[in-house]
Amino acid sequence: MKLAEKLDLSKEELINFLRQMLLIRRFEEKAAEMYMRGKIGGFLHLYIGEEAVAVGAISCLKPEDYIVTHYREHGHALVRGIEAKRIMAELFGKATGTSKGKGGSMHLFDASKGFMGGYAIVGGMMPVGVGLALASQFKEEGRVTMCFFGDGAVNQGEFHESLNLAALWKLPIVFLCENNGYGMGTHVDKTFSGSDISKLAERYDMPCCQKIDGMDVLVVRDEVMKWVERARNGGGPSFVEVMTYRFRGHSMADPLEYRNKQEEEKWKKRDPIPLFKKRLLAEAVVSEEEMALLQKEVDREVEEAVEFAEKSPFPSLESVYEDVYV
Amino acid sequence: MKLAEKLDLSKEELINFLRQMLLIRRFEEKAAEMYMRGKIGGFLHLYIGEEAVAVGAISCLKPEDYIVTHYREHGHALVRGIEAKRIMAELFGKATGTSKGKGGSMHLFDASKGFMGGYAIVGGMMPVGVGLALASQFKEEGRVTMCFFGDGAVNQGEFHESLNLAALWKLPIVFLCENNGYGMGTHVDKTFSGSDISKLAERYDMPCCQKIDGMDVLVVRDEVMKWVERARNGGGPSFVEVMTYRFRGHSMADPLEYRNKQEEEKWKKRDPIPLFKKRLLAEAVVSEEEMALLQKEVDREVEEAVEFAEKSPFPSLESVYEDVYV
Amino acid sequence: MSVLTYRKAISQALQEALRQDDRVFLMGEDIGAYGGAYAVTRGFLKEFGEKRIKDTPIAESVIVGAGIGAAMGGVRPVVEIMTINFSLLAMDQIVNNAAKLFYMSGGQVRVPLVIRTVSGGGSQLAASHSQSLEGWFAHVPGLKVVAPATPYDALGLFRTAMQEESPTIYVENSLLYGSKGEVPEEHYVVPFGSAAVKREGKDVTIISYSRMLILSLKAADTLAQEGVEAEVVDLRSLRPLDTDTILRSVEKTSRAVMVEEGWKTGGFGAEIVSLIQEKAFDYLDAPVQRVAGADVPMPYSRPLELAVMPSERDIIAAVKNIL
Amino acid sequence: MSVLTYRKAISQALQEALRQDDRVFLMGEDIGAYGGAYAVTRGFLKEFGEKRIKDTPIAESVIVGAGIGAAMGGVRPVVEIMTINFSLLAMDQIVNNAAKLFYMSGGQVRVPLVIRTVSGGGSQLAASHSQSLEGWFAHVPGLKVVAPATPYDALGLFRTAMQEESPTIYVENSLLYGSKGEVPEEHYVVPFGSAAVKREGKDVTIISYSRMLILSLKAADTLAQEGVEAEVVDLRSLRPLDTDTILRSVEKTSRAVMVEEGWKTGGFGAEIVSLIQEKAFDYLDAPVQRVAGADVPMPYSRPLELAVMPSERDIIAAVKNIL
Ligand SMILES: Cc1ncc(C[n+]2csc(CCOP(=O)(O)OP(=O)(O)O)c2C)c(N)n1
Ligand SMILES: Cc1ncc(C[n+]2csc(CCOP(=O)(O)OP(=O)(O)O)c2C)c(N)n1
Ligand SMILES: [Mg+2]
Ligand SMILES: [Mg+2]
Repeated sequence: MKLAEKLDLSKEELINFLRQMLLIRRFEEKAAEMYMRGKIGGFLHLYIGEEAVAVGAISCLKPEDYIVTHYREHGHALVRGIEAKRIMAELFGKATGTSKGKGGSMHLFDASKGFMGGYAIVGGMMPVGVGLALASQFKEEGRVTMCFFGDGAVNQGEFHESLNLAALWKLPIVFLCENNGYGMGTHVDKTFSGSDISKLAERYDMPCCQKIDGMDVLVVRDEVMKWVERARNGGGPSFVEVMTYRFRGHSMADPLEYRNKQEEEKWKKRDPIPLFKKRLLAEAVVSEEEMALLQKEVDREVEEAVEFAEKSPFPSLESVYEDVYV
Repeated sequence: MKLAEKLDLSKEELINFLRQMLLIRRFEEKAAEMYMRGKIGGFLHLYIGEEAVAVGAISCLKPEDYIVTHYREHGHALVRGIEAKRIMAELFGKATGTSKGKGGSMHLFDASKGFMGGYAIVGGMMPVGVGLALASQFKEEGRVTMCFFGDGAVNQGEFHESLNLAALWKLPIVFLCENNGYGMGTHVDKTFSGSDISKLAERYDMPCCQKIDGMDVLVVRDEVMKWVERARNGGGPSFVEVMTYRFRGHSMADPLEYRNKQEEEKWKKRDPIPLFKKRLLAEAVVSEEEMALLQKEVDREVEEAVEFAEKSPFPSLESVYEDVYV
Repeated sequence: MSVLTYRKAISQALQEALRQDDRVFLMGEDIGAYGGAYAVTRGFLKEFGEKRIKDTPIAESVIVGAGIGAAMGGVRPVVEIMTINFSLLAMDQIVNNAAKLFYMSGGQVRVPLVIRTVSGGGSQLAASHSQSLEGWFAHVPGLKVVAPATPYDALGLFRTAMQEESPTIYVENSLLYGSKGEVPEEHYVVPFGSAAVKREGKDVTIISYSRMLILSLKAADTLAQEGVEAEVVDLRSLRPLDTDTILRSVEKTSRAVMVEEGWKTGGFGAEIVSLIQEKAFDYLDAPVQRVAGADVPMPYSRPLELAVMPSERDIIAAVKNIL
Repeated sequence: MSVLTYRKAISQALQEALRQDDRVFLMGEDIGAYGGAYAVTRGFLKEFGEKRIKDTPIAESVIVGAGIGAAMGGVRPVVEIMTINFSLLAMDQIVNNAAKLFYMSGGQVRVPLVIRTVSGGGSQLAASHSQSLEGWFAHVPGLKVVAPATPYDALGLFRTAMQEESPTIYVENSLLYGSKGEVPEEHYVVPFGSAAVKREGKDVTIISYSRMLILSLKAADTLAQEGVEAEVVDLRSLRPLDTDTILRSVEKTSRAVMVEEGWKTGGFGAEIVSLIQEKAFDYLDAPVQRVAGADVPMPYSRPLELAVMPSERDIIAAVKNIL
């Protein structure tokens, strides 16, 4: 367990990483099922396959830090400690949901946890993340903002404007690009002209690392920690490109006609969960039994989440007019 | 006359370069005067000091090529061969102007010369330029688009979107950044985070040259020619950053409080016109007398332009409703 | 006559344009390999190839701007903005360039650009993905804006759009893609600026467009059962606007209800109301009513979403309010 | 009382905010070293320093977006978008984020952001630089929109904006900066959603805001010489809208003219007309008139620009049209 040691992670932390990944996986499998059963509406974007990214990256944050992310954010929300049942209730459109049913899957928020939102407009969270970092700098709070976005967001004008301003003002923000190879059905090679997304950031005089392996939670943790600490210590923004893959379609509506089985299989062989499990087993951090138990716990948590969502009331019709203005 | 020879320029061409620079200078001095006298309204952005850029760069184009540029575009328009009197008439808001008085100083057009417009929204011409290049590629016309913009436009989202798409699709366009050190009253160091604007372009896998000397018309010509030819031969887009300086304020309203005299003096010592004159004299291309004659011709042309503008009628009030729809 | 879905009518219109004129090409996000977010361009990449079916990066401003430039350069781009919500990112290009270049150039530069986009809510996509912003475009001189409600109009209006030399915003509605209607085999067009009386009646005029037109027709059916004969006018084209057809109907019925899906306050419906009261004041027996979306961001939760969006019942209530 | 220019009133409002609350900062293009495109923030950089007077790159989207994020993070940004035309580049941040975050988060995330901007034409800046787009913002639930016409209202409304917890678009007009008016020394505020009767009259109600309000008052003076007593209502706040004051006046005068500078078709004036005819139908003796900008992009040439923009004469003609 060289890396984990180097990272100075306790057994509990390692187990928690596994637990979080299992929770995301199970939560989303269930959400997909509920979607098929008509319990969830709108778009549902699954993070399955990408779990190691959220788990590794968000583990680097302190409770007072900020997160902004995209619409594929169940994973980020769960890792940040938002209760599964409140997220599921939001997906069900219930009054007990994180946004009282007003936001849905694409707009999860928990301000008390610095989870400042899922954003459904590609790239739209980046300027907001820059602003949160600006507030932290202005108030000298030492809070770090972690800004997640996909490979597809890289070509939006706001990407450029945000990186430039963050670098110019040396704001405490980590830009984390989840490069899963596709924006909807379009391969990154058809949308981004450069050979290397991460290299874009250099030109703003912003440090960036090589493309990192998003299927290995410990690699993600290791890399991201450096940049979070740098930001916290006044070193300014940085850029991380994490290579990953979504095992499912873009959303539930995606017929997945644009990519081939071989590619999918290749990535699925590097499924972050078995990968991490194998390692934990090999290094005797957890036993098979403990893992089974963990899985059971997670299964129960998700079942309870569904039950909670199911039993919760829909918001009152009057609530439609609430929360428009403070 | 090493460089001129290397560039394979005839005496006529060299004289024409000088003539064009003199014309821009005189035209704008006169325009400023007319503005002060209330003959010209709106914003008037002078190009004085930057003449060598337009002259050198546009000399590389063929008649069928396209130009899009910003609101500081009298120089580009004059070099492209739009008659001074029609430009002056436009500035006067007269029916005989390039846009029949509807566009004004910031919106000069001559579609018959591929002069596809001055654009008053910073960065707004870049996507349009990309589209013109796309049309050329689609129709396999071999037309090149030259897209001018300032250092201030570099931080707009559209800059990024445009460079990326042009590079991705290998479009025949030359992006020419006129870096005059300031966007309005804000120094480029306060707006662009990287150390080198031209290096930004590399990351789209687009070739770019070092910052080039925009006060020397032959340097501009030499550098830009390479990229225009490359674009014409299917080599795709490129990026040129030209270092220059506007001797006047941002517009006529600018109190010029944000920059210091030393800096101004330093640049004025490199005024592109005396610089080029000296060279022509040294190499005996033109005599003092010929130059004086040239100046006289230019003065007369500008006088006639003012007279033409002055005498031209204002557009009819009915024309207000024309040209909204085709 | 054949019966086509709204989706198929638009697909066919696009195919026709692509086949008839080799200067025509399509450009947008996920229109190629993915087949279009709403499957309108499915199979196109295979038939027409990459040169004419251009998948783009997610970069709405340059998509539209490049469409403008290409149109200026003599080709015929049909640009897709996946939904009208994302047009907010291309607003400057649409409003300051597409709409104004012909004017600012004194009539020199033409922008024969068609922008296809999808408006409206009703699929629980929540606040940022459920807007009806076509009224904003209809406010802008230099743009033309059409919004078909039926397969017939979808095909006919698209044909006109492709003949236009001015920029056109062609507004689709995602809940209509599966709806069916008759479409003649022989060639026809639906001109811009021509509203259609989609149902005749004498008691009240209901004015609408796009999906709300379908709801209005349903409401009229229900009202008919109660003996109220509503005339239903489909604007089809918001700019240019067919004021004559609206006024003719209102002069006949003396009562009018404007139905639109977007927010009520400052919505395009207010324009219709204003026009009617300006030009048919003496004919009106009652104030023109507006049925529109509630003035709130669209909520995700299904019961809330239903409460916010105009319903058949709302239309009927508005009609009864002025009978 | 002291007499201040509109510019000075706004400067003073900004200084006051900066001095009273150290969470307040200004952010925008050329507000620092240059002193503001309209000299409103001249000298500010020196007084308040770079931390609180932030010159930005020309990048409207991130300027507004960073303002939103900063507001969410507990500070009090006042963002300047140099003119309302450039807000088109920040439209997504304004409409999809600023306006909706409070709602989409179920009331968790507040965006106490003030966006200052300058609307209107009249300085020969031509089509892309002369628009009046505040009506679009007034269409969007979640935003508040105010547009002062006088130094008094400029200061009073700004004070309210700084107390708001919802995002506010504060709309200035460049032709008003030099205009003067009385402003009390003692503290006062002008609440949002409160229109003001700026001149009393019994014959007709003229409704307007911003610079058109000044024209309307002039027109009323001229009309008075001819024996027509016009009541002039200054909306001041477009959203929330003070419907009561409008209706009270119209119920008294039975005639109304709405005056706005922007394009007529689909303009915000149509909302006012619709409201009046919906709620005061039985009081109206004549159709409500609209005086607005011509439906064309703004031409550069001075005589054309004057022809396009609403004038005192247009207002008088509209009033006479319904007397
Ligand atoms: C501005 C904007 N344009 C288009 C869309 C439609 N859309 C939603 S997700 C998506 C793909 C985004 O891809 P990427 O950023 O790589 O994220 P991923 O879904 O792969 O996680 C697109 C085009 C949108 N939501 N916003
Ligand atoms: C989108 C937009 N924002 C702001 C402005 C106002 N403005 C006009 S010119 C200018 C400075 C542009 O600087 P630069 O690109 O360096 O060109 P230069 O004037 O130096 O030639 C600004 C901020 C504008 N016209 N458009
Ligand atoms: Mg992706
Ligand atoms: Mg500059």
